[in-house]
Formats: sequence, C-alpha cells, structure tokens
Amino acid sequence: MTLEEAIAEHVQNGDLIGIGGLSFWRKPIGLCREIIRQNKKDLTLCTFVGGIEVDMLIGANCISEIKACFVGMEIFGMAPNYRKAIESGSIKVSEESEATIALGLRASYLKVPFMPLKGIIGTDFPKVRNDIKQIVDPLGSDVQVMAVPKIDLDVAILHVPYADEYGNCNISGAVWMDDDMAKTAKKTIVTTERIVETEDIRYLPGKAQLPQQTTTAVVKLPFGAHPTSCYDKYTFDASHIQAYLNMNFEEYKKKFIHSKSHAEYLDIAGGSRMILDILL
Amino acid sequence: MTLEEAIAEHVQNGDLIGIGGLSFWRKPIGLCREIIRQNKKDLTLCTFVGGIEVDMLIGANCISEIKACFVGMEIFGMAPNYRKAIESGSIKVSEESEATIALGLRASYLKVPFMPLKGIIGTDFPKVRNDIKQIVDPLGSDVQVMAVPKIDLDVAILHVPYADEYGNCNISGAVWMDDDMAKTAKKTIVTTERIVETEDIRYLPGKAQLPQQTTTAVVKLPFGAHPTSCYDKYTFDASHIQAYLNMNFEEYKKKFIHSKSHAEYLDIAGGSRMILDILL
Amino acid sequence: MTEIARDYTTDELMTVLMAREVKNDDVMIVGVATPMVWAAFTLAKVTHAPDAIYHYIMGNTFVIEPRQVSLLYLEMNTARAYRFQNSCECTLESLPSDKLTTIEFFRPAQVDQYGNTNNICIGDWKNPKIRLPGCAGIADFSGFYSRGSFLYTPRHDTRTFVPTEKLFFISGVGFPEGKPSMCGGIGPQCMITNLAYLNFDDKTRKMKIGTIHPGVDIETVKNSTGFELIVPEGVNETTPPTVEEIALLREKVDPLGIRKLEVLAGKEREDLLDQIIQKELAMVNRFPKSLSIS
Amino acid sequence: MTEIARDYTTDELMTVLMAREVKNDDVMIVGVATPMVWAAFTLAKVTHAPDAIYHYIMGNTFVIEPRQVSLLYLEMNTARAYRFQNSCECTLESLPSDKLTTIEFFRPAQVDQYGNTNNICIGDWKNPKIRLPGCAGIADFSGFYSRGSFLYTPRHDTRTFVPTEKLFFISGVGFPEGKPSMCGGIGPQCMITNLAYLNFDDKTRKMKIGTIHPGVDIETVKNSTGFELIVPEGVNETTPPTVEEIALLREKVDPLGIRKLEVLAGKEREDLLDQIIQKELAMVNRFPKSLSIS
Repeated sequence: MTLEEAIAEHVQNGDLIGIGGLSFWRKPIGLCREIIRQNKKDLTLCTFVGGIEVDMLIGANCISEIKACFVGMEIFGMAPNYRKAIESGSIKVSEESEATIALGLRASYLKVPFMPLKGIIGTDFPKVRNDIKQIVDPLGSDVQVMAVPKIDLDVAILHVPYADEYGNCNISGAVWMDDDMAKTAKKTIVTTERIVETEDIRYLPGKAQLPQQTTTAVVKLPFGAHPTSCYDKYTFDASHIQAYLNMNFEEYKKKFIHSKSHAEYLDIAGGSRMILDILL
Repeated sequence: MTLEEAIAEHVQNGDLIGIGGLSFWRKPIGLCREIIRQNKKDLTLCTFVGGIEVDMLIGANCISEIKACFVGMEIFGMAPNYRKAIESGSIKVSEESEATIALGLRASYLKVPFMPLKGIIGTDFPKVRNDIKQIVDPLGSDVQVMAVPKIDLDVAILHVPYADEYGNCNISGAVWMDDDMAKTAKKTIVTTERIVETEDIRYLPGKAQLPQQTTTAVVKLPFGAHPTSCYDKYTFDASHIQAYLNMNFEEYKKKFIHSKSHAEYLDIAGGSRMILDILL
Repeated sequence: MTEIARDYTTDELMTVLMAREVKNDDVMIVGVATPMVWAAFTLAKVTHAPDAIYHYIMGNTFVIEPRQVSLLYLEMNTARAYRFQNSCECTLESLPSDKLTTIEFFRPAQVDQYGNTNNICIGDWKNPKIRLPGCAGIADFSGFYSRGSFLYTPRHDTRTFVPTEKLFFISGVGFPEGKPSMCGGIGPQCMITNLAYLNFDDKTRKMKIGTIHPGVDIETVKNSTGFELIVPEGVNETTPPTVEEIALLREKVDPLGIRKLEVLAGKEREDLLDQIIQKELAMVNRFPKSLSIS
Repeated sequence: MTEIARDYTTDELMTVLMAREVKNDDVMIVGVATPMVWAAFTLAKVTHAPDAIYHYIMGNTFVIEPRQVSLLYLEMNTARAYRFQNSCECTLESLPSDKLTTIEFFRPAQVDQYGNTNNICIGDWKNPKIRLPGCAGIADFSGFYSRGSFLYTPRHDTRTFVPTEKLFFISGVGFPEGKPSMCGGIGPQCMITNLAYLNFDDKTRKMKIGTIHPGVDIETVKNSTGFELIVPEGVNETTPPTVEEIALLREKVDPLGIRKLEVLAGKEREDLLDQIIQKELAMVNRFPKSLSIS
C-alpha cells in the first residue's frame, strides 16, 4: 500500500486521529504531510506531546479540535499556528494532562466509558472539561476521584523504525502512547524506516511492541519522521525546525509539502548533506 | 540479608501477601518455605494462578484467606490442602477472576479505590463479592460496569532469575503480575538465581522490569523456585510435584521443610541428579 | 489427502475437531495444562492454518513456529517469542480487542443449555462439596471474543451438562437467559465432546446437536445431557479425522500423547504421566521443532 | 574543595542550586527541553549524588551513567538504559509510588504564593492573550511526590509571581488555599529563581524567602514578586557555587552552554542555539561520556 492510498482509504474528514511519538521524537510526519496534501478537514487530533506535526496540520486548516497535554516547539519556542489558532478561537481545545490521555486510551482499551484518576483534583481542569467529573468512591469509602472519559480513536498514525510485512512493529526507543493508540484505534496506519522479517523482530529490544493484529496498513518510508527523530536511526533536524519557524507557513507548504514526492522533499530539505547530519 | 532475616523482618502475621509467578512457573518457593518455618499466621494470599506454594502454605496453617483466580496442580490434579480447607470452611475465599486481580493491583498503583471493569457482568461473582458493585457510567452514558476494589499488598514475595545488589530485577520469561505487585506492595522481597551488575541488566531481554525503588530486600537463592520453574534456568520438577501429591503434608513438611537448609533441601529432593534433570 | 482414518481414539477425534475450528488469521491462546488444545492448535498450524499465531499464556508470548507438544518444556517457547506482553496487559489485552481474532478453548466442569459455564465449585459456593481450581480468565473473556468462545469436554455426561438451575456458579457467560452477553462478543460457538459436536441455535441460543460422532447414537447423546438438547432434523455424522491428520498428530504434533492426559483418569493417567516425564527427560533435544508443514 | 567561585552567571548559580536539591537516592526526572535541569542533575551526579538515577522522559528510560548535556542527542541515552517503561506506565508510574523518591523540577509560567502553577494560558482560558504550550504532567504529578515538587524560573518578576486571583489557570497544585493537596504528596519544596531561593512557611504554606542571592537586596526580591512574600528575620545570603562546581559545569557537564537557552531570549538566544547545533554536528563523538567523578 502506498502512502497516498493509506491516507485516502483510511482517513476520513472529521475523524479523531491519534498521533504517535512525543515532541520532536518519532512523529509520523510523512503521514501528516500526506494528510495535508489530501486536504483532509475537521480532524480532531489527539497526541501526547505535540510539536511541529500539530502545528503543520493546524496551519493547513485540517484541524478543528486538539487534545494534547503540551504543544510546543520545545527549546525552539512556541508553536506559531497552534498559538494563533487557539488565541483566535479557530480551533477547539480539550484541555488534557498526561494522565487524562493515558487513562482515556486505557479506558478505550478496557471498553469502559471512564477511568478513575487520583490527580488533577485541585486544578482548573474540571472547570474547562465538562466531560470530567469528580465522584466519590462507589464502593463506599469517602475517597474522591476524577472520572475521566475514554478516548476512542478512529485512526492512529504512527512511525516506527522496524516493521514486518504483516504489521508487527518494533520501536527501538520509547513507545509512549503508540501501543495504546494502535490497540484502541479502529484503524492504525504505520510508516516504517525498514521492513524486516518477523523472525528478526525477536532479536530487537522490546520485540514487537505493536502486534500485527493492531495494524491496518504498513508503508515503508525511510526518513518518514523527518524533521523529527527516529531512534535508533537519526535525530531531529534542528536546522529544518528553525527554518520552519522562520518561514510563513504558506511558503513552507508550497516549498516542502505540495506536490512533492518524499525524495523531492528530502532533497529540498538538504538531501545527502542533511541525511549525513541527522544520522546517528 | 539472609532468607531468615527477610521473612522475619518484613512479614507479619495477618499480612496480605502477594505471590509472584504463575502456576508451576517461577514461584518464590524458598520464601514460602521460610514463611512456614517461621510459622507465620493469618496471612491472606493474593496470587494470580496459585499452585503448590498456596497448597503448602495452607497445609502449614499459615493462611486465613485466599485471593486467586485459579489454584490447582495443573495437569497433576487438584491442590489437596486448598480443596480441603475450602470444603471444610477453614479458610475464606475472595473469589477472583484474572481481571479483578489485575485491576485491583492497577487501582492500588494509581491510588484509586476502584477500577471499572467491563466483564464478569452476568457471572455469579458479584453474588459472592459484596465489595464489587455494578455501577452506571458516572459520565452520563447508560453503560454498566463493575467497580472492583483495589488490592493493597503488605508484602510481595517474588523469585527472579537476575537481580543486582540494589534490587533491579530482570525476569527472563513472563512477568505476569510480578511488576504490579512489586510496585504496589508496601514491601517487596525478592529471591534471585543470580546477582549481576546493573550494567549487565541492560543486555537482558526486558531489562529491569522491576526497578530498585520497588525492592525492599534481595536474597541470592539459586533454585529458589524449585520445584517450580525459573525460566531461563530450569523447568519444574515434575517428580517432586508427584511426590508432594503422594505424601501426607505433615510428612512432606518434616522431610523437606523443617529445619532444612536450602542445600539440605536440594539434596533430599534429589541433589545433583535432580538438578541435571531440571536444568534447561 | 482426504482419506478417512479408520483407527483413531476419542482424544484424537476431539483434537482434530478442535483444530478444524482454527482459522488462518487466528491468534490461538494456549493456556496452562491444556495439552489437547495445544495439540489441536499445532495440528491446525501444520495443516490448514499455517499463519495462525500462538499466544502462550505461559510466557505471555506470541510465537509463530510450531513445536512438538511438551509437558516439561512449554516455557521454552519463550525463547521463540517475537512479542512479549508484560504485566496485566496480557490479561487485559485479549479482553476487548476488536482487532484480534482470538480463538480460545475453555473446558468447563459444568455447562448449561445456554453455554454458561462453571469452574468454581460443585455444591453450594459457601459450603462446596468439591472446590474446583477456578475459572481463571473465563469470567473476563468469554463474553468479549468477536470470534466467540469455544468449549470442549471429554466428559459428556449429566454431571457436566446440567440445566441452569443446577449450574452451581456461573463463572463464564454464554448466552445468559438466551441473550448475548453485554460485553459485545458473539458468544459460545461450539462444544466439542467425546460424543458429539454441539453448537447453538441461532434463535433460542440453546445448545443443539451439530454433528454426532461416528458410532454414537442420538439417544446416547440426549441421555448424556442433563438438559433438553435441540436435535435438528437429519443430524449428520461428524466428519472423521483424515489419515493425514492422525498421522501428523501421532508422529509429529504430539508423539508423547500428552493430550491424552486430558481424557484419562486414575492409574492409567498416572502411568502415562510417569511415562511422558521419563521420555521427556531422556530426550537429547528437549523441545524439538521438527514439524513438517504439509 | 569548598572554595567559593567569584565569577559565575545566573544560569550557573541556578543550576548549582538546583543540583544541591538532589539526594543520593533520588530518581531524577529529566523532561524534554529543560537543559538546565539536566545540567543540574548531572552536576549533582558527579558531585554529591553519585547513585542518583536519571529517568529520561525522552526514552522512558532509567539510566545510571552521566553524560555531557546535549541538545541533539538526548535520545541516545536510550542505548544506556537498564530499564524501559512502556506505554502509559511511564506517565502513571511516577504518580503514586511511595517507594520512589522522585525529584522533578517544574518551570511555571505563573506561580502564586501557595506554589500553585500555571502553564496553560495568559488571559482568560476561553479567549487567551497567550496560549502557552501546556503543563504536560504537572497537573498529574505535582500533588503526589513524597519528596515534594521543585520549582524554578529564571524570570523572577511580577508577571511570573502573581497573587492567586491573577493566576489564570491552576494547572499544577501547590498548597491550595494553604492546605496540602488531597493526593498525598508533601507539596512544593522550593522555588529557585534568578534572585533568590524561596521556600514555603511551615504553617501558612505561603512562599517565603529562604536565602537571597549575592548582590541582590530584599527590596528587589519583594518588588519582583506580585504577592506578599514572607520575609523571615535575618535572611541569609545564598551560598554561592564553589570553584569546583563551576568548573565541572563549564568544562564537563555542559561545555556547550545548553542550559543558557533557558535564560536567554531574542537574538542572543538564536545565536547561541545556532552555535550549539553547529558544534554538536561537528563533534566526532556526538554524545561524550567523559565526565570525571570528583
């Protein structure tokens, strides 16, 4: 299956999309770029810690709502399109903490409508989340907990370093929410640096954290996380992130996203020199 | 710390004890034998799938209550002391499924009094567990779930193949509930086949599933799971299990447990020949 | 190669029937102390379901390669795993996944006409005549499986097959009061016994005769069942094992006959157990993988 | 080796003060984009807390070995991990453990007199003047830590230090209304700034001056704080960094000065960032471990 087909077939306007990775690390940028090229609309994004991928999708007007506990460009600054969209009220925010996302996915996984959280009590989260409710222990103690709602993803989009042709995937570094997203999303689309044989996965640390049963489509896409990192292959491309922040988004989109094949994109982004820079 | 000290210092009469492993696999038998020698009383046992270790502790009158989803001798038959004790009403049973234990520990881990379970609805579990309650989604859907209570262990007793001197532990095979038990128990006592250096743990598959912060005491005790298995060192000792089932328990206790050092026990259990038989 | 075998035992027939339930894209859950199930899955794997995956509870592992059924070395599959599941994920993973086409066989001590099962006790729970080992995850999983749950017992008699009111404890949900469970699974699919292949009526959800094993008559099946079994018009005979299935089972899949431990009792069982243990200890390659794929 | 350094910058003073909070048996949580915290933990590790363990959120890893602070290669610590935490265990693990003596530094955009913090927005949440990146796990963890939570900011001014009514969003719980959080942690322990070391009054739980940095006067601290700061009798001066601490920090722990990105702004910051990136790309050994243990 090609990148184009994977997005065309599996992502619908209005879907709740889970994005794997964290911050500048192992984000499925190739898939996000394809979503932009196909001009998908009204998506709700759910990601643990969002960065450039969220900012790009907002800039391209693909997003109507965001669920994340952090969206920023880390040490490089704020995420400009994200800020602008929220400050102007053009997208909705579901205010999340790490645990509301982790437990929301876990609730989906266990097919229960909510999970109890001892935390966020005393914060202002409940004031802006009318789908979170403080309840007393139904088993009779007087302990107060927060009931936080399940998160049922329509599609999870993930990038991994290793996958086999069946969709067993190995993530060399941190898994973060990727496995819970893969298990709970109705569809899971994975891009991978490399296709390996199933037998080889057993020798990779962590083995197949994502089993084939949870994968809907696998597309081989080396450097598919660029300009974010994909451990243990390459680190993030700091220069590209700086360039992104210094350009108007329309300009960026025209130069790097529109009508660009993956190879063309990599060439424009610096080609071999860039690749040599980021490789670990 | 010695085996004697670990049990004497950390296990109190009346404690709720979590036992790691599953069935005939990686049970902390050395620790259980020491509990019997020290004649601890009124313990409540919590284990996922119990076998000979539960039967021994019941036979030795250490137990007043049991929480497990299965206790048996597998292909070898029923657990005689367990059957006798329940049929005669001499110990209490908290009827558990796999999920009520898994979620009970998870609730403890998250410091919430209960967890919602979509399951066991329609079974007779709620009839014999008045601490489980069917509730409706507090967030407003009409979904029914079971609220199952947290399990707060006083002590977890575990056997692992590899540990460092600080208590970082690697389990070569399945982890089962061991990590959740270690994380949630007030105290965690671990016996290990081998002491390794922390740096070496990173090369073991799964690395340190139990981190040092959760370990209270580590005792080196090779063959400490005998007659159950300890992957990847040895399998279970089928002959010993057969012998156990064919002996009166008082006889067994006198022959194999009382006043026996670990080396003496292994010798009586067949010594080098037995060791050569079980080694993988 | 569909020549029918003329000479097979009950355990072999049952194992073959269980194998036939496996689909090529299944995840086959291998529990603890269920060698007949393991043998059935491995037989399926080396015949019609080469891509099916083992999920060994012993080890919490996903494994592709088939191995000879073993009593002592089950855990050695761990070394072949391409996936581990840590902690309670294993317990909870199978539970809700719509994406897994899981197949699991449960062996109840009692079963009623709706496929509700009991593995907890014989007699009143508070004061049981026999305390059984327990139901492990049956209470959790039986209502969830999108492929349904699968039942078997080599003891087709009126102690095992009882009307709901004599089921001492519902520890696994079938079709409670004739309705599907609230948990979204499609319910029990079949009950494979030493006498017949039973399944469930689409409307009433009550157990019916699917096929009847060669040499068994309908009256025997009815009389061995403690509730009224639906008997459709013109019940067919169970298709017996093929020569190839029996040969594979005996020579490759389970040459030590470990599956038979599930059907034997008493002295006969003790002797077989001793024999298996001694044979396994004497093997040089203790966990052979030499299974020819047909 | 306790000779006091005469020449140090604000980032160096703050880093040293943060390092001093680490105890030898701590698990030090290194977040993302907090190089000053990483530098502080590494300085602690190579001075008084050699057994402390890094928990890198980047990688979900537990690591023992100290490495030179890096902008581009933080994730390479992954290869040195002796423990991984999969999935949401990472998020939830730190949350409740009574057994972990975790130390984590949070950098709030706003903080009130009770140590409640805001990282969500400036202005009304519904219509913010500035949308901030978010609080990540601060909402979850700040109330739980048995060692308390630790705060820092290099921007000690009345925009950061505000009275409760001007805190636009409580995204991290300190001592709400002067009481400990319901979650069992002991609450904020200190706030380390460019002007002073602040902590909390045992009775009122309100912020007070602990020590004041060399060269800063009490009036400056008070005037830079948007609420009434408790000023105890006879406030001491902050013990400055030692020569050794500064040398280690500059030469071994963070020779590229990555920590400074947390205190600089505008062009100065841009230039440093470029410089760091170019230097890191030019390094032959891109993630040096050559840290001398004193």
